[in-house]
Amino acid sequence: MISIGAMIILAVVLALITRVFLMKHKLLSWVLFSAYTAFSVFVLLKLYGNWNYFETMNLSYLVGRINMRPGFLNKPLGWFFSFFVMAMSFLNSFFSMGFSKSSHSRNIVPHWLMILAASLTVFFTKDWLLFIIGWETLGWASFFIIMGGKQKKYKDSMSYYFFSLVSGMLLIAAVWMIGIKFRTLNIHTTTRSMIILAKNTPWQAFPTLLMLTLSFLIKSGAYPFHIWAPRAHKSAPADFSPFISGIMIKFGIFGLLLYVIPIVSKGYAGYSIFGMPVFAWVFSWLGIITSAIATVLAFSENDAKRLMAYSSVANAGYIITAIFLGTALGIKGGLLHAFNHMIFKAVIFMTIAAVVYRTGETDMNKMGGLAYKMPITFMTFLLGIIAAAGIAPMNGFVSKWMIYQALLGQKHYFMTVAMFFASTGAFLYLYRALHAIFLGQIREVHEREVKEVPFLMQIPMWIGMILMFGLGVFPGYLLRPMMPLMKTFGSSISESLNVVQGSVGSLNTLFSTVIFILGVVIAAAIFFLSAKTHKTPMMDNYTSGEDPEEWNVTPNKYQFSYGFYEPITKMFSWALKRSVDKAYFKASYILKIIGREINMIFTDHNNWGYAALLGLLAMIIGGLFL
Amino acid sequence: MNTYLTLLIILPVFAAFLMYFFRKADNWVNIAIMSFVTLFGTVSSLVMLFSQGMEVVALGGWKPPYGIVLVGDQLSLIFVALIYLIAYLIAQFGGIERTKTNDHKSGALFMLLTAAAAGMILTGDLFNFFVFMELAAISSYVLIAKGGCRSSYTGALKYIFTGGLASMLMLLGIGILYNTTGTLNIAHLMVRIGLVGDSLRWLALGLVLCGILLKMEVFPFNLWVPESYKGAPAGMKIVLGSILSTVGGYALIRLYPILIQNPGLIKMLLPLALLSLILAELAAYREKHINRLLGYSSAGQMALVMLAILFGGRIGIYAAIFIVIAHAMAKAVLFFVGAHFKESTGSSMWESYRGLSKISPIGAALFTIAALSLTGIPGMMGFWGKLSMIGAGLASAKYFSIAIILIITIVEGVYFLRISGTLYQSTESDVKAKASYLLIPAVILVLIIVLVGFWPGCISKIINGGVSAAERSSEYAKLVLDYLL
Amino acid sequence: MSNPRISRYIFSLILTVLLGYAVFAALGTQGGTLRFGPHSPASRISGAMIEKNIEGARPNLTAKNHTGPSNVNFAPGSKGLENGAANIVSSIVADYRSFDTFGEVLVLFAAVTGFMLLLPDKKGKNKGVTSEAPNFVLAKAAPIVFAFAMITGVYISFNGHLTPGGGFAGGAVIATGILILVLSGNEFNSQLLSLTETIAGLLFLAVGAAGLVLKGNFLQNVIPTGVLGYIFSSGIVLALNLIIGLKVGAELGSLILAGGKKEI
Amino acid sequence: MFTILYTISLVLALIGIFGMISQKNLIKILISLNILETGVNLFLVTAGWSAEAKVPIITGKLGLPAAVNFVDPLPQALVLTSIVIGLGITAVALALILRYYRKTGSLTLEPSEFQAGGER
Repeated sequence: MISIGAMIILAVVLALITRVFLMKHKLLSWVLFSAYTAFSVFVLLKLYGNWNYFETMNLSYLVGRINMRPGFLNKPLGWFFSFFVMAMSFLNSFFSMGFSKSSHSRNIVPHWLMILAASLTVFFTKDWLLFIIGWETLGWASFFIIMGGKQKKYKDSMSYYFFSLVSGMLLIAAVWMIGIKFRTLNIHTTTRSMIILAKNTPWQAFPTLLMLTLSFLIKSGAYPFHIWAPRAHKSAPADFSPFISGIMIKFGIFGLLLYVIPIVSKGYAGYSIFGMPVFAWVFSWLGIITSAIATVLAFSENDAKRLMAYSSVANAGYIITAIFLGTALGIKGGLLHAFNHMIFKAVIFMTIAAVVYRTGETDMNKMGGLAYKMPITFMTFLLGIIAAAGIAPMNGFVSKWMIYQALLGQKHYFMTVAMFFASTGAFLYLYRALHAIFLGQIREVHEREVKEVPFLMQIPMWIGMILMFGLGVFPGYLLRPMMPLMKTFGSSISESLNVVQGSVGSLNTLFSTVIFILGVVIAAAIFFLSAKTHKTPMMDNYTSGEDPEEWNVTPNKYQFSYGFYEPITKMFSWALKRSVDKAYFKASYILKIIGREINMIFTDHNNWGYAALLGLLAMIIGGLFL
Repeated sequence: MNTYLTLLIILPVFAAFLMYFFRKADNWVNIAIMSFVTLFGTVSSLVMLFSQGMEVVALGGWKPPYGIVLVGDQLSLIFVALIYLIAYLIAQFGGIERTKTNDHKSGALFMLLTAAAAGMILTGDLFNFFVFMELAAISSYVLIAKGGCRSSYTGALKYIFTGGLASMLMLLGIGILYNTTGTLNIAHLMVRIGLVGDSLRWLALGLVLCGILLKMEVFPFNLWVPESYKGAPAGMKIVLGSILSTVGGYALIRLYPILIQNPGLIKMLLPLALLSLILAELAAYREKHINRLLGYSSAGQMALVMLAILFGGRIGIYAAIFIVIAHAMAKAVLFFVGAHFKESTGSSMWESYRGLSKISPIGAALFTIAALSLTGIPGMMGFWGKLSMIGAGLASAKYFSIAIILIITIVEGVYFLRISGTLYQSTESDVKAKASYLLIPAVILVLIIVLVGFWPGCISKIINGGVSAAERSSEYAKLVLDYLL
Repeated sequence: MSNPRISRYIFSLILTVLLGYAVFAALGTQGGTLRFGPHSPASRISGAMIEKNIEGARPNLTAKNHTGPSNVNFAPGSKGLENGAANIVSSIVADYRSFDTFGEVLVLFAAVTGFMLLLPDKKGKNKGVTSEAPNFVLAKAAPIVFAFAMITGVYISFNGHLTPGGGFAGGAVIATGILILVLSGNEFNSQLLSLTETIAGLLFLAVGAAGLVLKGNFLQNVIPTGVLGYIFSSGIVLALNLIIGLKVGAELGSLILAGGKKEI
Repeated sequence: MFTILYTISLVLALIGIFGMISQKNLIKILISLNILETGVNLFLVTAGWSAEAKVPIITGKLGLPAAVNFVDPLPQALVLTSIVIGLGITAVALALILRYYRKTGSLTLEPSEFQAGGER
């Protein structure tokens, strides 16, 4: 039997080997990475169904009086997340093998392996201590990948590391509150104790739960903390972005599902509102707000990776809303959406990476018309955004449908409306990205140089397409294995392959797919039967008779989607003006000013006596008279 | 064993006198003497640490309350082993400037400094502590000024005046304590401290603390820190950061049983430590000069130690010891690597270290690991200290302090990783790595840091022994005073 | 207040007054006298030292007052005392708390070494500090005074355990002789002084090590204590006083020589 | 009498402290430090003093003295040590001040022109 601890240690050892010995052999290290992830997937598949398998490491940690032996426990929740981590990394490794150009950073593989080790630790750990260790390791390992040795990316990676540290500190504080209260750091036993505590004295449980929730929300990029997401995605190496967006954002969701949601949904007896505890209600709304704001921000975004990052934040918002509803359907919808999002967002980012690989650009205004040159990539991207927008035959549709059902089932109409808004917005900006990158006029440079990516890089795209479509038509293939997982959240419905049960009604995905395909066929018929298209030169359209030269627009600069959603951006300018980013920048600026003022205390060489005497006086007089 | 405990102080002194006879010999003779002595100290203190519980040496054969005693319990031996290890690395790997003239003199001073640090830790007598503190202070004034630039003198002068003021106040405090309790022995003092009236005890302990807080670089007494760290020669920086502040931390832990009886004093020390933490780390956040930055960071770390002690309880002391050890090791690594960078690039501003990871990959990796350890990131030694400390704070319901500590940890993490990030940026430069031998001690220390980081069990037993020795004051007093009966 | 200098003074004054107030308030008064007024040494550890009965004395650790048994006859002429020095301060300095003295000697050693290290390293001659050449009488009389100073210094060191004085006082007198010599334009071999200093330091260590080897404790007395009041009476105290006298004289002398160097 | 002695020594110490923090001239600060030191030493010696007690030297005239008959000798021994330490500090400080004066031509601690982290 292969143990989880051995897998973690193997990852760390491989990380060291690749970091020290294989810095110059990128391909070899990617092959090692691929082999490791394949092996892990294999081991995890063997572990499926073997719930409550546990192992204890032969080390003992003594923290204060709490003496513990760290160990791992196989639970459905951790299994699913780690399976997806490993599987997506495995898919990604093919992509990266093709992607590793000479300018490509050499630091990725060792740090990525560290991330894998850390995520296995987080997903399988039995106690909070290892959870913290894994959680904080994620932070610095990703910092080095995102920075990738580039000076201009350093600020963005620093913002990621900052939020990661904040999350880690909140986690440590919360874990100690748990440890002190229950005299143990075991996650599963403290969950039970915490449920009882939350039932009896909700105010005692409140600070701990709040800190944990904030810590996890920061990792998911929820609203006031969302600013790291676009910056980190933008700066990360193009083949690491799928991982950040697909997997890293989900770590917070995992944490919420592991600890917060069971407590909140099962027994939080604080004040309740609309049939929900206020705690859960507030964070459900936070999810909605997150997705709405991310949608608005995505409208005015010109960078493909930043736009997709906002889309990821918005999706994290849906998931947060759904799981905080606390109903079995909500959690199921949230989880399904999390897994679906892992697939389709990873695929979308891979296509963007493919575009970056060929053009070296992420600015959408400098692209266009690439569909003719990169048809496979285009197809993948198209299916990806259909899934992301939640349209029928793809997998995103099913999970979004379940979330709506869960919302309506609880009669949260306002939330449903707000979510509809965000979802519609998602369709708009995703369509714009499709158009700006792949449709319209191709630039002359691209006309000459761009071609389809190599086959190695197409493999994950093909698999992704199959998965998106397959899981869209037969969601049961994912929902059926998830049954033991859902059982832990109190739902024991047995799933069928193509019928999904909601609160208001049920959905036959096969039926809707057939309808959709019919619609496509009809549309294609209309398209081919109607008037033929004809090609126009680039400067001939869109300008409505105006002279583009007047605006300093040349064919090279011109792009159809430039300022596309100007009205919508203007409409929401009041929201954008009070952006949180500015508050963060202001805070960092103030911190710098304070730092300089404090430096002045130390550089004035004549006040040491005052200071020492004041300190002495503070001690003595304070001690005497207070 | 008795002999070895005494030799820990005597042998460096002997070496210091011996160096006069080798003043015309090659420099390596001095280095050989220093490294032999310090290595001997490291090994023998480690052997003593692992072999037995407690050892008391009555110097001159006079029984504890009357004569001066050296106390080698688990707590003091940990610290002696630590400072000897670092002193060995400094002596062996060229921390002391090798090129200047009068080398045997600075070697002698370094040996005296080592003896003084060991004496401060081992002694069980308050006035003897003061004498060794002054010995350490005078040696360090001179060694700081040996840096030879303007800030060396400025730093040394600020240090000498602040130190002079603080030590005289400490002497006043010792006088008051002797006046009222009639004893100078720390163990005896623990027994008799109750004889002193409340207000007088506050006054006396406050005055004594002045000297200790100066060594610990706590805020109102640490205005000399940045200039001294900046101006001191490479080896002396490590002494300041890793040896002297460590000794200050030890002294506070040793006096904890006396301090804990004064709730008022603790109440006043907590804001002081918090203020010190905030000021030091925010000043470091802004700092561009690497050595001044590390100096600020030392001040911040020692404020953390003080906070951990003030949180109290078993776990608080445990955290304090852990942080002191982790800080001493990591800071020594940072200074060794910093000296290596300085030699390579000729600059001390960290912004000019861009892309050094290409030239000196090991140096950059060591720097990063030590910086992460200071921040308290898992996998390194500092993590366990910070973790325990937060536990101690929450256990004693000091929520505000914990919030400040967590926020400041984030600041600390950001400015340390900023430097590491700068090291890992790629750039074109024609810099060559020089003085790479400075990385050997750093590698040794980093191996310890990482080993303990992944397996804290290997030293937590020893540290727990130290915690017991520090916490159970009555037992300490009984053991010391009854030792020779 | 506009003048920064005056405001500095006022601020300093306020701080000092506050500190003074705090100190006096903490000391407190009881009927006109400070709270910890005259204490008899009997309640302190020095009581046992005066009675020179350390081994027999057993302090009552918790009681406020304790008095050791005074069953030892310590009038002049008594024998077999644990420490036979008549001057109790000397016996404390050089025996009971000799480790403090050890540290103190090291402090002086460190200070002198540092002083020499920090002074500009110019090759000046030890030609005195005045620019004028000293006259004949001064130049020739100074060595004679120096000889007397040496004798006085050694005497003071030698009798440290019987009369007021001791190694430090004696050393200071010796250094005064050197100062006179240097002021009057005579030369003095600074290398000799450094050598003396080092050898005296090593001797101190040797005395301590003898105790360590023979009796098991560093600086323990290995010499018979003799009869109270006689010159060879106090064992280690006499030896240490002599060594300290030598060392302090040499150290202060080096300090004077180094400081008096004519700097170019 | 005790009150007077204690007061005088403490006031002396306070004068030293006042001088140390109010003066900018390095030599003056050093002198103030020495005043502070003297005050503290006086305080220590006073701690063992008693009007009735004798000098702590056993001479023939004393007969059989009890411990109470002597002034406390321990503080005197401590002060002896502390005086020597003060001497050491003064010597080192003077050498340092001399060095500083040679380097900067000034006897006060002022920040140099490029300061606040800008200096190499």
